[in-house]
Amino acid sequence: MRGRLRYLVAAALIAAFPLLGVNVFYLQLAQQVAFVSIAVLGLNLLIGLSGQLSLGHMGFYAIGGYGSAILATTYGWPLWASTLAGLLVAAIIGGLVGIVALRARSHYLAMATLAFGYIVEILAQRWIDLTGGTMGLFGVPQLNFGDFEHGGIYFFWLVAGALLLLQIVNDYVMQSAWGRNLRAMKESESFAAIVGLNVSLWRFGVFVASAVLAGLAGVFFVHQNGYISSDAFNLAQSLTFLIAVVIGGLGHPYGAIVGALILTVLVQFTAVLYDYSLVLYGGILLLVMLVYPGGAAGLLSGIYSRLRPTPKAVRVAANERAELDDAFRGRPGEGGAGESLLEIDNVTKRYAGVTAVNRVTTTVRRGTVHSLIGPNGAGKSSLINIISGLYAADGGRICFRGQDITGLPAHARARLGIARTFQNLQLIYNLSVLENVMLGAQSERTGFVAGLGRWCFSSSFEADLRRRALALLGFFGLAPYADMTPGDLSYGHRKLCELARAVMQQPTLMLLDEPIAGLNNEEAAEIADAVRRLRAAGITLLIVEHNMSFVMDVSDRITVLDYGEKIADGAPDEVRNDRRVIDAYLGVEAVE
Amino acid sequence: MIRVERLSCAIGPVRILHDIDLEAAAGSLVAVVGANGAGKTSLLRAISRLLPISGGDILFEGRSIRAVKPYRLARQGVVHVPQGRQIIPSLTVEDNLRLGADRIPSLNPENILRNLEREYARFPILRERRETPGGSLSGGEQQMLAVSRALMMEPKVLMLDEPSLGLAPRVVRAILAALRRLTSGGVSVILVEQAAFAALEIADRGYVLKNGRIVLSGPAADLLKDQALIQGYLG
Amino acid sequence: MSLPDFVQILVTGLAMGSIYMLMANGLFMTHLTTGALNFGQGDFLMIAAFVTVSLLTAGAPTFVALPAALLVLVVLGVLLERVAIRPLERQGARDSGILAWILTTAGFGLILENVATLAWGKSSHYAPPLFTSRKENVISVFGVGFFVEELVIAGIALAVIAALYWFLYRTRSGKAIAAVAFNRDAAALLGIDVRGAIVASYVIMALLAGTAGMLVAPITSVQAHMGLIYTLKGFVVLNIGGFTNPLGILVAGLVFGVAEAFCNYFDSAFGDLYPFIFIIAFLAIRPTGLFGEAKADVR
Amino acid sequence: MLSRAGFAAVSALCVFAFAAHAETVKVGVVQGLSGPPAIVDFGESYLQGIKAAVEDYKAAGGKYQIELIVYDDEANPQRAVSMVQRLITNDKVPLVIGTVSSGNVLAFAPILQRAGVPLMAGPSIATNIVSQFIDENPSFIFRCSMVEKYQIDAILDWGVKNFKKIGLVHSTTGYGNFAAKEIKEGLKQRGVELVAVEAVAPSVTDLTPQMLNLKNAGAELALNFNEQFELMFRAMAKLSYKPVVAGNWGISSRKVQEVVGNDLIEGSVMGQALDLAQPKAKAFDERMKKIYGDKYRWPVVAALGYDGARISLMAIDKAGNDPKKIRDALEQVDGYDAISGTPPKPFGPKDHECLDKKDVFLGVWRKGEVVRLQ
Repeated sequence: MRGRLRYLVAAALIAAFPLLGVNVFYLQLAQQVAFVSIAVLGLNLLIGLSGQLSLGHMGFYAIGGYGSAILATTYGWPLWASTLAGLLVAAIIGGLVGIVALRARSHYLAMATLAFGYIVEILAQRWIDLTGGTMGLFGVPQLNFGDFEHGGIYFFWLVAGALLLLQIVNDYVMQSAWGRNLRAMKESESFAAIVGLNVSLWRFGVFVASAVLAGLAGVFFVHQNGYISSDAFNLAQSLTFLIAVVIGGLGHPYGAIVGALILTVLVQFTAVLYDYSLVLYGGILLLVMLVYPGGAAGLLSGIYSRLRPTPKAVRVAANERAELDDAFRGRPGEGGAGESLLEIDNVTKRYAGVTAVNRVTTTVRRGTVHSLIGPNGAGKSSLINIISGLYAADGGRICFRGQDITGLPAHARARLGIARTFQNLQLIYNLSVLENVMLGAQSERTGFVAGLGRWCFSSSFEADLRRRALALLGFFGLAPYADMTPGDLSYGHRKLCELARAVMQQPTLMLLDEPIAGLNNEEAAEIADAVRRLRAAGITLLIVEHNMSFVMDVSDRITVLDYGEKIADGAPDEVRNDRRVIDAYLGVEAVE
Repeated sequence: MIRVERLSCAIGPVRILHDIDLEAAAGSLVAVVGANGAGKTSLLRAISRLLPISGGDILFEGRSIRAVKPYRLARQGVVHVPQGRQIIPSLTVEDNLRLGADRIPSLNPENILRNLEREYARFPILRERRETPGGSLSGGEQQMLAVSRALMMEPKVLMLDEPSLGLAPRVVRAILAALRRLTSGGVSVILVEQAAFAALEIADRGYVLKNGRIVLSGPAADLLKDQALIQGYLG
Repeated sequence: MSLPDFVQILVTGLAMGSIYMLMANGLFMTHLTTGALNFGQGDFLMIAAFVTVSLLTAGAPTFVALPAALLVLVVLGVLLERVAIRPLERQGARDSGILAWILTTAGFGLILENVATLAWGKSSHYAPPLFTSRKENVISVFGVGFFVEELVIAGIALAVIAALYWFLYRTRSGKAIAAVAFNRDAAALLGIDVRGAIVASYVIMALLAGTAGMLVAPITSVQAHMGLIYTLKGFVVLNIGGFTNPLGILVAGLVFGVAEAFCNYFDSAFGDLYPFIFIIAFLAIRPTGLFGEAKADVR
Repeated sequence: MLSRAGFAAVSALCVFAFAAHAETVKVGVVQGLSGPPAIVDFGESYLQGIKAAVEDYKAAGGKYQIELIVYDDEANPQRAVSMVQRLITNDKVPLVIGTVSSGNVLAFAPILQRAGVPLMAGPSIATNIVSQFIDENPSFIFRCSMVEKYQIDAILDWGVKNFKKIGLVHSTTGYGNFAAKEIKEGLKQRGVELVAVEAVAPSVTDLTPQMLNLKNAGAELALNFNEQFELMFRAMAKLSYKPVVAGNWGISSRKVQEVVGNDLIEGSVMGQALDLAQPKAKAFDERMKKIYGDKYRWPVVAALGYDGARISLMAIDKAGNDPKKIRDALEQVDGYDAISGTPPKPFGPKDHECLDKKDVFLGVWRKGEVVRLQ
């Protein structure tokens, strides 16, 4: 049950509300709440999920609105056409600003969007021939379906209906892979890249989407009263949206509506207290940010869940060890075991003067467990980062499955079948353990509409994905913690969780960066066991690790680095007895 | 000089230190060794009060320092050289050196100047680089700078976190030797090291840490007798 | 355009530019230690302007009015850090993280605006000339007229900035702030009172905004909502100059002010439009400012 | 005898009963009361006039209890519209007064017209506010304020006669652009070209560049249609450029005078509708000064606010709580002795403007007072 009932009730309320004999004033307020919510919904996705801050969304609101109003009024287009055109313009401009958003981050992005907002405000006010400026644009056709008497009611149904649909889409996004990916991206772009997400594309997409939603709100606004004036589009409007998002609850599915509602009421309230309105707004901002960062919606749902805790989802294979294979379907190996899979050729990496990796060459063979050892600062992690594509090598080349991937971005390499774990865990703390694992499954992504359909109408939405993720958790003995967040797990369990996520990616090659650092013997043993079974399942592993006994235990081949140089490369026994290795690794020469 | 009694720490729900007992007498050098994530760094952060204590206590010169703020503790003479050196890149070598000493009320300009000369004598390379920004030093030079910067503060307790990290053996040897010499001046040193044996070689006492517990401790010499055992714990 | 006109506009621009430069440096200071920008900083400017004006019109001598105004600003700076910044840090990085400080500082500013309207009314006020007794105090050089204030503004602003840089790079406290900016824990381990340094940076921000307010008061109309535009232009300057480099801010500020004045001379109808178009194009090409360098996103 | 006494008692009772049941009439006011001073100065002054009028109505023993319901529209049309909606549907006021921004008035006027609730527009001055409804029968839109076209015509007639080179400085706000348009058209009809046209964005506080252009163009008359009227004078002083300044009635504001100083503002001309030379105007001026002190800035706006409200109350006194009746009564109001230039019979079936062309004259600053320009 994903609250389909909820939506039916909402639809019923929407249908009934205007018929309860509410007067024009309240009806108009309701319309306003509805279309403001639409704009805020978009902003909530943008800031709350993808972590991009826009201070100029009023711009898109205005562009959508003016686009439709001008075409319908000055050029007499039919409303459906002008509306669509308005949205299109908003989308195009959104795309242009979105390009800046791709390059600029945090406060630079805030600046760019702010400037954009100002530009629109100035043009709306002074390009009088087009917009009519402050004196306004008259006779903008209203969306009343030719019935002036009950036009307001139809208009409300239209706007509220649109809001309901968008809310459903919004809920889908927030509860599906789309939302998970966005949250992941917000917390760590490098993480998103290594599970195979094209971060730039996603950021761009969300930006445009939110621009279009703001545009839609603008379209509804201009066709509400049949009159618009540029005074309605100013910086304050952008801030209003922003405040609505925060008051409502940033990232909360119902934050938008709650925020818009509260704000509209607030505005009516302050109409009489005009001498103190700013203290009121300012005070509320401080109060919300400092005391209820979750916003009103967060507060309410908190109370709600305390009143009646939601039952835990029933899970397959809750506790007993699931078999790996039923969760993991190894990719059809293009080549037989033993042949070269990854070739590292003369790779070099320097940071400010220091050479971390110096002309290292080695080959990882298919179906083997290959270990990379050496004291801290020997350049092991740097090498892993270079292979996974997070760092660019300063020299040399890397070939994977016979293909030169030196120039490929991290997400592309992930899609080719390279998965990795991090020395300092990369987990998404806003998501549950289960969802963290599910993040790994980027390879099979369903189309948006198809997914939406399944989410709405089939009870088995993402069931298969869930089952496999749970099975994997079972395999690593984490099934009982599926619904917790990584923050609640012990260090060892977090490591296992990350390992599970990597396996979920169905990789050909797994890079493990210090998989057992900081684990106790039992946990270490589990990992060793897991490594063997992964190898058995046909995965090739490249492991960076300090722990000699572990490495000797699991490895088929070992490469030893010291001060960025390769000092040994061979089977465990050869390496174990290599004098240089002992010196370097146990730092004995410092003793003599 | 400094004594840690049944110390426990937790970050959120995760307990990272369990009932640690450790003592560093005046003029002694104590080595803390252990695998990655065993809790060595956390231990030092707890002693220098960057980490909240959930149980136990820490005594400096007999007084509890549970409630002391990190910067005040540093001014009182418990100086911690953190991992990664933390040289301020925008400041020159000399500015970096003075940074800590400038904060200590008991040090007047003459003392500071004297200490400066002393440190330049200890690591001549720093004198050559005195006007260059700390950011452009090599790893080894940065480590020397970090140690000198701490010594400028005339510490009673000096704690170092992995000074050998990513350094050439020669440099490591030089630094460890310098530390050893310090103790003769009455300073007590707590040394956290990856290169376990190198550290134990110069230490008076050794503690082996694992999963936030002290699993082995005693005179460094005794510990060194059973390398295999330590190997086991390190792995 | 004739040479005298050119000089005329140039001086006008330099005067406003110095104001923007002061604002940008204020934003820079708080960003240095806490990564936060005071979106209510323009309201700090406004309060300083109001206090100065009302003291001067009440007949207080300049050497009393200015320090008094600065004192008020210091209090505000400390208060802001205490009320709108420190609690957020205790809260830790929440979902609202990227927004939090924008909204708390803006909220603080809104309250200041309201206080101002209650204390001084909603209409605009004007300062009697700060530095001379005559009502209109114009000095004419080769047929080019200036307000004494304009010259004084540029002068004082540059002096203040010079002092700021001397403080940051030559004094112990300045170096302490640099250390805190680099890494708080490391700073604490060197015996540096981190919280103190942060508060100091907020006080400096307040002082810079206050100076800007006192300087701008004589050449403009003072009213409760005058602040926002100064915050924004300071923000623009900071973005052009880059968040890393004080010199960049200095240059960017003066250039921006002069450019704006010439925009108004050549096309007064859209004079205020060009700066914003410029900043967008600029950020598209140099997403981290003129002198700022991009940071690697990994870990 | 007894019966007489009884009658007296009864009538006394009636009177008492009547007094007790004195019906309340709510009057809705929408004004720009927060935001940029350029707006608030107008809004507050007009409201001051309205309040004074209500007092006088009480004092004169008006038939009804008058309750003012004042909302702030923040100069935002969206907000203004919803406030007017609220006044009509929730507060059920039979008459609305407001607001500063002509744009806002144009936004909600149609709503009032449709709802059949009379609007007393003011201090908005856009020409077309009243004219575009006057042909509706009946029109519910009245105005008691300056009319832009009238004051501009007055200024241009005078300006063209006395000056060869005329320059214009206008704000980029709706008002400024609107005024600029009317001025250009007006001059075209009179066959004159502006030598320089400069705009001022709301955020601009230093008019040096603009005035420099006017100076170089050699403008002898500088038309000032930027709501921050005082700014122009500061730049003039700096550029040692002394054209005659003429413009919007705002130049008569006491604030502008205080800021600019009598020496600089001397001789500046503006559209006017209040002649302080007349005793009752003088009295009103004194009285408002006494009540509001330095918060009283704008005699002519306050005066029009007073007259607008007074006239509305006269109509209400006749018609009570019924909007339609009030509307009709407004057209009949006669014999009103106005503070401003408003004639005794302000309105008629086809005249919904308090001030007609003939009532608008030119004022000029002379020794710290605004007097009729001879």
